Amino acid sequence: MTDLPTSPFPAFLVGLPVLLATLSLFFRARGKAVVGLAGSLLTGVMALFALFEVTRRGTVIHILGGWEPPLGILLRMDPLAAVFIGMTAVVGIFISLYAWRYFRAQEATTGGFPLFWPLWLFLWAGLNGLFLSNDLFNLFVTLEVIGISAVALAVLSGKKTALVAGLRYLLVAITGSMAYLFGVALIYGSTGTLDLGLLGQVLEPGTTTTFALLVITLGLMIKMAGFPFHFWLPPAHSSALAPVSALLSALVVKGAFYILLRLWMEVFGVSLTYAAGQLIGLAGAIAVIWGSWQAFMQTSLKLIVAHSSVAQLGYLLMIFPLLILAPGVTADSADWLSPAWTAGVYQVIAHAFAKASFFLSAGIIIMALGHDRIESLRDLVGHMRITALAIAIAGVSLIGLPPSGGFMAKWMLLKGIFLSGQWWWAPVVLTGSLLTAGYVFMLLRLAFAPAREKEAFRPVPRSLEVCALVLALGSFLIVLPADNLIQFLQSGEVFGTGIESIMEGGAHGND
Amino acid sequence: MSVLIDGLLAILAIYLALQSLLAPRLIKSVFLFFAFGLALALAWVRLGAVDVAITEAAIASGFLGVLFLDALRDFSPAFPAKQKNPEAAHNVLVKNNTKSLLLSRIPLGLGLGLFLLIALEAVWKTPEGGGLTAAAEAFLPESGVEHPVTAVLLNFRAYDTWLEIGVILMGLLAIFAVGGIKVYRKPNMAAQDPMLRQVIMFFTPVLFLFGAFLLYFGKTGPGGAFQAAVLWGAIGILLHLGGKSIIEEIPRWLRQLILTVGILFFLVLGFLFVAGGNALFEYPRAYAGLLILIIETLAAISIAAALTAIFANLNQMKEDPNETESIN
Amino acid sequence: METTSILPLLILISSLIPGTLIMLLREDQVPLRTFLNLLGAVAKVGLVGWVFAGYMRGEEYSFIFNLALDLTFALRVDQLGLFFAALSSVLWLVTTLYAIGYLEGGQHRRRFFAFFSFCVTASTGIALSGNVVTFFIFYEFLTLSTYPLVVHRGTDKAVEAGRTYLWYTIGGGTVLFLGVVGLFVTAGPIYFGQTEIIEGLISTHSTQLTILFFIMLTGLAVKAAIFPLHGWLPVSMVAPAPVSALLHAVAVVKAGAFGIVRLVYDVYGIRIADQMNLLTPLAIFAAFTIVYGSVRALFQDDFKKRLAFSTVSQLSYIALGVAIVGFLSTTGAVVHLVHQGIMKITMFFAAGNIAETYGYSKISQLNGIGRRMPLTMGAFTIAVFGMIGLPPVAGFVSKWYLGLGAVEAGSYWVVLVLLASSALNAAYFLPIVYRAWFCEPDQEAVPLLSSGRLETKALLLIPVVVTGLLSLAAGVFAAVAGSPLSIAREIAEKLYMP
Amino acid sequence: METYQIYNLTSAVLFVIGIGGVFAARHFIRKIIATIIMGGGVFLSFVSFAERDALTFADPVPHALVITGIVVAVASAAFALALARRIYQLTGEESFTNDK
Repeated sequence: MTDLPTSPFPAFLVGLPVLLATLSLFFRARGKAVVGLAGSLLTGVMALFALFEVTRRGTVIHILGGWEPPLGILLRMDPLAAVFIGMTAVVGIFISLYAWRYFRAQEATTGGFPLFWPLWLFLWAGLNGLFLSNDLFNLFVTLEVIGISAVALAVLSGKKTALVAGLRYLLVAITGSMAYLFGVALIYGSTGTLDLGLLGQVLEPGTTTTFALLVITLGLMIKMAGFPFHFWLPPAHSSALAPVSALLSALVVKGAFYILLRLWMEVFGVSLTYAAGQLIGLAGAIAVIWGSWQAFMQTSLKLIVAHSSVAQLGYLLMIFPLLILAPGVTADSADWLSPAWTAGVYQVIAHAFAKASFFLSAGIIIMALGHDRIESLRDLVGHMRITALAIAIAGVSLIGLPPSGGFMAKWMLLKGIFLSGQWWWAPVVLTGSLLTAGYVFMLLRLAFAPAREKEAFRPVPRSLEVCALVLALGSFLIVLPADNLIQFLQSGEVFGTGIESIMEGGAHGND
Repeated sequence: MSVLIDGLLAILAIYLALQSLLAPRLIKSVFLFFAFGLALALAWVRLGAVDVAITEAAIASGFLGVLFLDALRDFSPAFPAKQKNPEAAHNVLVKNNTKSLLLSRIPLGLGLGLFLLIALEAVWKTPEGGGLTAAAEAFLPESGVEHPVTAVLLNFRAYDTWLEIGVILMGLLAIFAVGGIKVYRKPNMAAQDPMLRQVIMFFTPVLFLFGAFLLYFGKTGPGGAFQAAVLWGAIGILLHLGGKSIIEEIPRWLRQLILTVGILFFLVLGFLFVAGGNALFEYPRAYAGLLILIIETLAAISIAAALTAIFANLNQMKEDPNETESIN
Repeated sequence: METTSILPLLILISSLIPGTLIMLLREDQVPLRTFLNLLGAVAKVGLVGWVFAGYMRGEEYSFIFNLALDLTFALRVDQLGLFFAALSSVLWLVTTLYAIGYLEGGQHRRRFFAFFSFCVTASTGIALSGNVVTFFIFYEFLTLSTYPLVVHRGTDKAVEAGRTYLWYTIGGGTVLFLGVVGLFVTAGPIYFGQTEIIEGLISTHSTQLTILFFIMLTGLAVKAAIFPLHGWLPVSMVAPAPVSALLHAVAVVKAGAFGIVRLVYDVYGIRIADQMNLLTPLAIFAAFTIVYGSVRALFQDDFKKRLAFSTVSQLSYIALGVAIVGFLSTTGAVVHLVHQGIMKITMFFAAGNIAETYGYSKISQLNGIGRRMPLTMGAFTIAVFGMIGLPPVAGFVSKWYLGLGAVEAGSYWVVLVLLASSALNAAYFLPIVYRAWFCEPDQEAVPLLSSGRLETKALLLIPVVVTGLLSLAAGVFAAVAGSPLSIAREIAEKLYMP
Repeated sequence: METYQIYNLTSAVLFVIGIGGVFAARHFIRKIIATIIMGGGVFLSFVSFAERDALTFADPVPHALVITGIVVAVASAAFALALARRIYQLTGEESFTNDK
């Protein structure tokens, strides 16, 4: 572990946004926005440099304070973390640009929400910290940084619905964190270490480990709005300001998923059974169907998009049953591990791009119409063709039609499902796609329909529409470097591994 | 004997926790919660965690309790001083609860009971991991401080602590984000109320000195930045209640500086180490003690200011959105 | 693998780029848009011709790009693909001209032409796909790019039709997706023509392969409008005439039919498919659809609806030809891909011309229209004769080969179906011809378009005449080298020779 | 039974009480209190392990973690309180109206 090359980048990835967020506090409204935007761009560029560093040097670490684990904390930037950080950077940059223009356009009436900027930079620092963290407790702290800043962003509009949804979100987030932390306490009590790498070696199966796994998983499921803990997500995401909704659903929920993936694959292999994988997969499957159906039934654009997040996150959970091998199957013979991992990573990235674009488009529509009831989308194509195009492209990626990133995810997921012989997940994937097609095309149908009465479309800055479109296109463009991306990910340790479960307890399997 | 004390304390804590959730009146809940915090603090002492006990008593029980009490001015139906018809308020609460109580709580209760059994089993069977005592002990001489908890907080795991200072600042920003904070000049009550003036005049130096003491001796014994910060924050809260809200009366740049100096200094110092080829928060050994003391002092100032501001802002929350002005 | 060439990619780009550029133009930049459109269309025809010539010299063109793991994007030129690509590109050129005339002064033309270009990109992509995955990618892309065309008019009826269209095609696409992934997992990445892969698996995975075949067939049958999955086709008649023409003659329905051809000949292989008894259900459904479509067409008064049901019927000739094993029926099926395309497009152009010029959309209004629009109706009449199967028009050739193939295979019931269909074709088309030429015209009919000396606008007239002549030529010169029939024979020979 | 075990068991009980409170309590303030009780349970677990693993002094790492945790929990609770008060000011609601 410690013979890996060290790099200062991980420290900067967390420190820089915090520094800029703090500095921005010294400025008044407009200055905050300027510093905030500059800070976002700087952080984004820094993250891309860091990603480049990892492609060049492989996994890098940063031993904070010079104290090696288990006493100290280690930041570890492996290819998986680098990809998540890079995704955050790209999506973050465009959302920042959008936010800058969006808030400036409303400055006169709302004051321009200057607090957005420090909170968003804190959130970004939290996300980077989470992706880099290699320490169970530090993950808790980053989760809290993310949780508080995310809720604060969500209630920024000050509207009643946003506040109520925000409080519910916050209480749920705290509950999730505390459940997670209880698991951490038990793990620490039984091993005396918090470092993920060390834990992977020393953790023994047993009642305590299983219980810790249970509460940690529950806590993280709550945070990532996995079924049946999805109830808080639609109101919170739909009532926030547009750039915030985009951040919340594109990035924030992915943080909890990332930890869940990491912990299951790197730490808790010993306690995982085939049934555990099936169970979490079932939760995902229900989320896919339920979320899509709910989205289909909504009548306001942001609620559709928010419910769709529940479904899309369900797909993420569906990779777990594929990663946990049935008793007797070895990781070497399981040829579906790489497709399943690819499906997971691509689902995360494609959803981030597409969903961000969707919410940004919704923001544009709200700006133009003053509300987001879908029947007012009639003749959207005639009024705002770029936004309509962005919705269409992002929607196509959500459905998983080729050649989008969503297609890549669904293809790999379905491939993994067939290769592993767990065919019972296949109808879920397809039904989910069809339902998604249902609500996406419901929107498009309206967009093409003639206007019944003259809707007053107020003019909207073109740059906003372009931001949404670029993100939508991004959900397609990410397919092009897929081969390189997967090779890069495979150079890391965790990508492509599976858990070999044995009937009693299990044994830790890495190939 | 000791088992008996611990057992009673444990039962007390559980009782208080349950009661604070079940008490029919809100004010009772809050006071029971206060008591619960103190019971926990006693438990920390029994477990030899004096630092935690101080933190718990000061922040979780004290500061938060004050916030809750202040909040009750809003949710006042059960607050005795203002309450007109306690019976009615009580009835409303009970009425609201009984119907759903029976329906929803039976499965919830069963589920929680089962969960509790598993949890107890898991906790009981926790194998001995050995902890990190030995490691901490081995590296303590190199940490620059003598008190192991301070060493962990500000050296071994300084990163967590730094983020945590950030969390407090964020908590303040988050409260701004909620909105509805009205900045208005409170009447200077201290001038009118000699009693209050005396209290402030007596407690300000005491709290300050005790805080400084905790801060300084955090190096060698229990105490440190957080505990000191709460005491200093208490000064701010007292002054605010007395009508002299220092955090709002100083110039804006100074206020922001005070609020951020802890996290900023910590971070910039860390970056300097990185620039010098070390890791973030990797102090040069010779100066570790001094630097930690400076960091702690500045952090304590920032945290105290943040706590004061959190209280002041919550205290000043008012409905009228038009007069909302972010003091930030 | 083989020499990589960007030529296949260029064929796609030649319509993709104009489409994208048109999207970015302003609505009022008409000359530039027209120029881009025609440039793309001509370039595509030229490129396809170039590749065709090269292919004839024995050169191989392929463009392969690895997406992720073993998921590969592959464009590869083979004879069948080129055949379809040639059809698409030529008819696109003609249709583009027609559309420019047809939509003159209409709304949202930027959007229309952009998606029109994307649609052709998708259909040439389908033609040039080298493997199943690439085929699927373009198959779905086609759905997406045609949707805005179907709803182009923006009326409630159009939007409703678009919804029906989408449910059918997305549903079909999802089913196909399932099949394609299943095939991928079972047999690995299959390039078209690698029938030996399935052959090698047949002993061990017989059941799976059978199931997968029918799953994929179902997915493809939606676009090929085989009963009972044809419902979208008559409904989507609300689209503007050029769209109907393109949808029915080249793009969508042919994508389905072409997919079936690929599936049977180049993925499973005709021998294996026959051996596994996969073709009999296809033949039965196709035969039923032929009769069913014709019968339904009899009762339509709406001109375009009658044409639509006729398409349903005619398309299944291709599926039927595929389903019958034998050199002759294969030839018939492949050549009908082209023949049906040029004949049907002629008919839609004619219907569009009449609707544009006189506003008639019902057959009962067509009395004497032939005297007013002799060229249009002349072309239409040629196409009708072809559809019925009268020599020397193109349709005769297809039916002749299909019939011979059926006899060769001993499936005499197919001959009966063909005869019945011809009789029905005559029954629903000849009345139109009769009305047009021999009934007294309505006195008060006044052209909506002022077209000078011509019967209608030149841009509307030229395409219909050209395609009408093409349908005649394809029949008359069937024996000449380079004719659709000769190429179809070559394709069939390659399938049965080795 | 050793001291740490008593508190360890207590920690589980408090944690479960807290969870129950978060879901079952109606008033905002009680929900917030419940989260703190949950946290109290978790922290108790940490600290009891520290006592168990004591050598010349108790394990300082859990102590430090708990101090951090308490501060974080208090920051969240203060924020939640601000939200609750604001909601009450704007709407007069003291609990989630559409809660079961």
